[in-house]
Amino acid sequence: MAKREYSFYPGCSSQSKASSVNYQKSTQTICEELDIQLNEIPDWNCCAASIGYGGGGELPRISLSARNIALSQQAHGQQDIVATCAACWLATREAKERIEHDSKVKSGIDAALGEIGIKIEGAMPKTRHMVEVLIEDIGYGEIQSKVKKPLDGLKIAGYVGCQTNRPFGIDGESYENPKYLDKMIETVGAAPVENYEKKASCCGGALMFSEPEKSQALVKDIIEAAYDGGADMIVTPCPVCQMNVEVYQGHINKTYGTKFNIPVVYYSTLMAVAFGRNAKDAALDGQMIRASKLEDIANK
Amino acid sequence: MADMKIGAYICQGCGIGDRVDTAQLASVAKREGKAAVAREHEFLCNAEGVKMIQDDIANEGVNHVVIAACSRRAKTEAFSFDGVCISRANLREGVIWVRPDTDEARETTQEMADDYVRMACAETKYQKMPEASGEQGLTRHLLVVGGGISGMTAALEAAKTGYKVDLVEKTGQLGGVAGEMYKKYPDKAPYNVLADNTTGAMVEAVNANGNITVHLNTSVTKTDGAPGRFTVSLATESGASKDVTVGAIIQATGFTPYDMSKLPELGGGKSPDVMDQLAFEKMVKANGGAIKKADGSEAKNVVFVQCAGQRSEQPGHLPYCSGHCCMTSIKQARYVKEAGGDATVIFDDLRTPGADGEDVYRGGQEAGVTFSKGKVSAVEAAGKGLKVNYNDRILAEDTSIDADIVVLATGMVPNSGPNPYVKLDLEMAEKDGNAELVEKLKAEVEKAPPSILNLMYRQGTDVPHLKHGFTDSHFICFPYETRRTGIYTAGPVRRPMDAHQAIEDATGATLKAIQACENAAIGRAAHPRSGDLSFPSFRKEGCTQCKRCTVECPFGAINEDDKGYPQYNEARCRRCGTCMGACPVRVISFENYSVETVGQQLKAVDMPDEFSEKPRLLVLACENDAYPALDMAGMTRQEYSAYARIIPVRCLGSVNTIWITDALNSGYDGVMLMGCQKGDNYQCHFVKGSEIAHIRMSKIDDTLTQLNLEKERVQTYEVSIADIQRIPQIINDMEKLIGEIGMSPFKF
Amino acid sequence: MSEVIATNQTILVVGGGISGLTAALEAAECGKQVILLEKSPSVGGRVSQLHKYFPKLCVPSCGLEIQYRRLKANKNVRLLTMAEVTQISGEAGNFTVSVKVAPRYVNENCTACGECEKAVSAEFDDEFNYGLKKRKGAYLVSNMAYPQRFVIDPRIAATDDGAKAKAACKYGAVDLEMAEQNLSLNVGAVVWATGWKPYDAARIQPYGYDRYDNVITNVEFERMLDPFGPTGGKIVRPSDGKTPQNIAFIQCAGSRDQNHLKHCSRICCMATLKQTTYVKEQLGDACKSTVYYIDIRAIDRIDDFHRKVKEDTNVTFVKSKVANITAGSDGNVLLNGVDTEGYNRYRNEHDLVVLATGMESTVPAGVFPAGININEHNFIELDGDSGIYGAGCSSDALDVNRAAQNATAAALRAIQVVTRVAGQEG
Amino acid sequence: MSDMNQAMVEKYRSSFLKEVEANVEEGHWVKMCMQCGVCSGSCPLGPHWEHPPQEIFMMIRAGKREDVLSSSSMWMCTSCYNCIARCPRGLPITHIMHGLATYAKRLGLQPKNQPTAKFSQLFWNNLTKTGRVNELKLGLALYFMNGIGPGIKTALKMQDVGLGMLKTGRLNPLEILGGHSIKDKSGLQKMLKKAFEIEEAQIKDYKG
Repeated sequence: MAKREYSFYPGCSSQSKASSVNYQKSTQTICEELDIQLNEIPDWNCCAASIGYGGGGELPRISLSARNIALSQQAHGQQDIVATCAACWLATREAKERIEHDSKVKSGIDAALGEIGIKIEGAMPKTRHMVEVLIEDIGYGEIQSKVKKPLDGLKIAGYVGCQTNRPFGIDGESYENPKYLDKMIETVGAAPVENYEKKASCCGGALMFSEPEKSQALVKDIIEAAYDGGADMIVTPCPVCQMNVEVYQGHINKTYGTKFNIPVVYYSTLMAVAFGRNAKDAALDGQMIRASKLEDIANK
Repeated sequence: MADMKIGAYICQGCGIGDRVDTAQLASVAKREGKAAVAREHEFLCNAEGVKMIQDDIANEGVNHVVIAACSRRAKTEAFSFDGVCISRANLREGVIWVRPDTDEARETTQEMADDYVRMACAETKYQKMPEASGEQGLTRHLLVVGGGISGMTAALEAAKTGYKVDLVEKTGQLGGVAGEMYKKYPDKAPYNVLADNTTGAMVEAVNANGNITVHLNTSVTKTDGAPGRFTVSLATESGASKDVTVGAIIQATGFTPYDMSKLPELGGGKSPDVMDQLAFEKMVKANGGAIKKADGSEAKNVVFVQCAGQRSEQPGHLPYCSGHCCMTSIKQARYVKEAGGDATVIFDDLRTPGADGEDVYRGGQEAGVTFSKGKVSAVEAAGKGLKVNYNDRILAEDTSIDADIVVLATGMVPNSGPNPYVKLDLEMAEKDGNAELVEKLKAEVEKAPPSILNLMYRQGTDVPHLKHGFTDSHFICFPYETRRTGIYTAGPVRRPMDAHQAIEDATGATLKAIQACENAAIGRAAHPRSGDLSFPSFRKEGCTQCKRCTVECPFGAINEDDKGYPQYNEARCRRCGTCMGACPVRVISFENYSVETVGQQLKAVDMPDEFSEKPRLLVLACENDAYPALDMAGMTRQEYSAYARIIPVRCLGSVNTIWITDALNSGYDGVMLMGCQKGDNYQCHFVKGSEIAHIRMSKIDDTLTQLNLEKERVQTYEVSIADIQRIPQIINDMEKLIGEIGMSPFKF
Repeated sequence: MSEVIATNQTILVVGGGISGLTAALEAAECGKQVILLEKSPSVGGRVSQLHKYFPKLCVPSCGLEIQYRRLKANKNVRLLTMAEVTQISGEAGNFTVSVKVAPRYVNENCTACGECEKAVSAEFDDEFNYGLKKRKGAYLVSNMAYPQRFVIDPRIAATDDGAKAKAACKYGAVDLEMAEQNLSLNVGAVVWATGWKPYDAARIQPYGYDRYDNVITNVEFERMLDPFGPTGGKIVRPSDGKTPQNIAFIQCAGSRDQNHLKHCSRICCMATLKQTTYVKEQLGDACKSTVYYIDIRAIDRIDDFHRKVKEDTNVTFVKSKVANITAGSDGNVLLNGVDTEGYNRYRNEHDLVVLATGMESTVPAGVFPAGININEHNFIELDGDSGIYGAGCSSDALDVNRAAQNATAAALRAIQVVTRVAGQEG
Repeated sequence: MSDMNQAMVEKYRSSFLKEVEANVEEGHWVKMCMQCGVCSGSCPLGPHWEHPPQEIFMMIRAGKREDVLSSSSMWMCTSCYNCIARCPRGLPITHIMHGLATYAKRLGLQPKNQPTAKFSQLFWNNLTKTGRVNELKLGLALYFMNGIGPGIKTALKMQDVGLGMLKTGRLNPLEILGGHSIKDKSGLQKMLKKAFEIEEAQIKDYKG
């Protein structure tokens, strides 16, 4: 079947040697398998995420995303804009809606973009998260058909987090108990943790930097609940979640006397392994806490 | 009417045939019940069984039919025969379903069945077909008292249904409070906008309607008669008077705003810029939308104080919620916003219920009205303006807000007439010489408002009150049921309500009024005995003019002539039989329900002797609740004593103490009266029946002591239709009790 | 049944709940011809599933008994059960109504003796008890069912059970050959009174109705109080049958919420106040009730009832919309939120949670002719002489008292239409 | 007191609510709150809020300008969107909180040394410099945002994380020398400058 093409917005953290480069790598891998072509938006800029507001305010913040949208239109016409990072997706989609529904914002944005001689042409393209592409365009069925090495015997906690889930979320999913990660886990042959109470609760987001103690308290609960559910690892669709939940386990152990050491991987990593790709393609080398059980399967 | 010919029809279906000897029942009907015809049938309610009965009616001249089968509540379509008296022996729900299917039980079960056949025969023997009283007449004409939105609605709706209307308004103009409004809420969604006041158009419609005669500056000086034939005297301020004849009456006399001078702490009466909602409405209307202080200057800040003197136990305050005030304040706050000012509503609970309510609340917020949950402690003068001190419930602090105008959302005080029962109670108290009570009631009578309807009723001049001065209403299932048949109240006089609800209420009341006329035309009772054509009559020669019937009738249906004899008014009567129960000389009866129809039933029961160890328990069960509960006890196979003999009565109020005496004299060991809940939350469908019965029975003790029988042998119970398990228990307890205190010696 | 006589002087009342019954009876007792349609096998509707009414705490079957007796006594009303309206066309004074009548598989010979029920074995969720209980495939809806006639569940009609039921009936009342019927009625006016349904609690995700056994709805709680209901009249926790000691009532569960029902359902506050009296009556001081509310909307005279409940020291009121419910220990749940009166955070453990679920209109789409105005809350607007009038909870979120009042008004509006027709036809 | 703050106090003496509606992102929603408190109960950092959102809305209506704008509460928002998802009145609470925070900062009223206030500024500066976030510089800037001393302490504390990231190829020491950037930096900055000007102008010229 024909290649599926999307206008791709990688976001800062997916760049080479950036914090979620492994997400980027494993995503590329599964796109090869699923016949998806991602066309990077030329000269895209940061979306200011959800923390930029303090410095940026409203209009400047929105203008950042507006620029990306305009550039995407220039280069790839009305191709859907796809982001792997929750914050990138959310910021871009929010910007789109604000520009569409708030004439004051719209005129401000037009003026700002005017400064650099670009503009938004007509209707803005849809802005989607990679997960939406996988679920809605590819479908669980086709994903399953690509599975060569089912992840038998693995119990995985599907940690959806906030921004891929609220306020937009994935179509047909509930804010409180989204099931798509669980379905993906099943699709690749592993077992999801049932009723994972913390699946949609917050990891602290950017406040992990400014309010580390408060945020780590949140992460502690998220990890604890995963352990309670008997999870071998946690899977997430969001770079911030991945980073916050994985890399501070040492600190949390110090603070709370816990012995956490649970891998936190991306859905793309899971799929890459299940699709039979090697550890490198699955970017398992990007795990600070090694996902040895996945490595074993990958190296089989 | 031809000679009585009783046909008894015994069903063998539903296991009756297997459980009891129906041939014996047939012979009991013949020998003891004096039935001319007695037939058994294996399936009486099917087409063939019914045809058998119809043939006997047609060919054999059977005119009194005894159906010995299932409960009178079952198979009513099958067992309905025109032009004959019908009585039913409940062999299924009342016998085989409440008794175990065992050999030991067989004998007593048969005895039960035998007795019920005897009883049914005895009952029908004393029944007559109700005949028209000759009182009826069709009057398609209503009187509406009150020319506000409720009254005008009633008039227009009645006219639209082809009725003529006399509309009486005591002031010089129609429109009432609704007419004073600057704007109103729309009748249709979306409700978050304001609409123009359309009362004016309504007034025009009323004036233009050929079926409606408007009487301004007029009051009702006299109302006599009954549904279908009320004669009403109208008098204008100028003294001119006029009589009209109407079939039914709607009282829509509305409300008066609570007197805010009783709220000095909230500035009531202290500053001209503290006003109630109606005054604010008038001010805005007068200024064409501008919000002005008393001194004519523009008001920039208006504060609305909700629940002012309402929802409060404080003496002099209104204990209830007037329901409309939150909506009204939001509307008025929007006037302020539209005029460019600021408005704050300080509330306890914001009560904007229903589909329109929440839209209204949102609409107020969208318009920029500020809402603050708080409790206002004082409104005081501050400089040129006012200061409202309150406790902010959300921020949990005492604070204050400046205002140019403060609007107090005071409640609705119903414009109902005096409550007739205060006077009647006073009568009683004087009779009993209860000085203290007399004083109390006297005071109440004095401060009572002037009469509105001036009813020439033995039981007073106006519609009774239910609570807080609001007029009578059953309140839940039958909101329009008052204790004055053919007189319906509508609008805020019946329950606090806004204009929108008042229109609904008045429309419904209009139907009831029309229905009352149609019923009166054919002598048919209003619910709960709707369709009943029987009505009470009395033997004058026997009457001692004791007035019990005229006083106890829950519906004020009976007047007294100058000699103190009762005067019945069929169309006011609800056929409960309370008068029959009240009569010490037993001269009051219905054709199909009388001292005899019940008395003979209980006497017809075969009374085993004292040593048989087979007591007899008489159960007089209210047909509305206790009896259905007993049926359902059968359906759910709850067992109860084989010694119980159950007779349904129209209402416990219809129970004449003679039945108790007769029962005791003829050897019953226990007598049980089962009626509905009485008191404030009464569930008696005839309002007072159950209560009156309890009072009467409290006096039965003397009779018992005379017969030197134990008091416990006669008991009165409040039961509900849901007491499906409790009632059998009560009966069994009575059997147990008799076992303890022993059999009655009065068995001959 | 196909010989239902109707003319354009007939009033059609759709829905046999308290509103439909009231409208039908009031019209009939004014001498009008009425056809009353009910979708289920018995009339009585939502109120027949209630334990008690507020504020009098009397039992609904008491009023229903009277209504049923009026129905039995009045030959002007023709009752069709298991009948649904599929289409209405025409105009005021002359409507054509298509009606689908589902087979009951039991004819008028039925004596309600119950032999068929004894004979069959298959069981199904009991709709009358919101599926909290099973019933046989041959059944009587309830003790108060009217018509007092059994029903054969279509799912057994073609099975051995069906045959067993037929064999068990001595009176030839079981007729498995019955088929769906389609009627076309010509009527002058329509009163639409199909009432309400409880808002689907599972959609209120933060409260986990679909995840926690001990989170139930207020209508389910009502069924618990019925001695013949799922728990034999006992207030218990679904998870383990234990008696609760600390019940939470959550108001506006699905109402006043743009994510669910935008409107206020009016009755839920009173229903909850009423239900706290059940708790008091059955469990006394052994069980506490906590009411989480935004505004207590006990308007007019029923505010007396509100104040009476407030005096009960076992009942606590918290002004707060509960944020979410999470799992606690041994079947208990944790309610998380903020008491907004002075900002107090809570994380309260309760052993049973009753959601005061909202009132959702059941007015259908695509049935009415043009010109019938259904508002955004899915209630039928009163529209002058449209000839089709919403009654009770088809017109607004109403309590029983207001529903009866409104239905009586709707009956008059219908009467006016057929009276006009009669006038024209002479 | 900043000039702009002074100006705003003058202009909206009568109503803080009006000021918020005029100058705060999505501020016109504030009046729609019905005080149910679901937002306050849904916030992951709720316990750390001096005034939760629903209370802030009430304070705004009550005119408690200083208390609101100088509160650290809004800065506790993690942008989890729970409040937005659950609000029965559909208030965009997250954005209002961001808006209030930004506005407070713009007026110079935000609490001194509010870490999130500082960090979000660092983040902004970082990203607008090159158009893309330089994670290394951002991290270091963060550690040293309270001065050298505490900075070194934090840096040491964060060492393990840094090394971990380094080992797994998720941190690039060379970023210190510049790192990722977009081509049209100057354009980006021009655009942002314009956007700022428009926004400031809107605040100044707003006729309440």
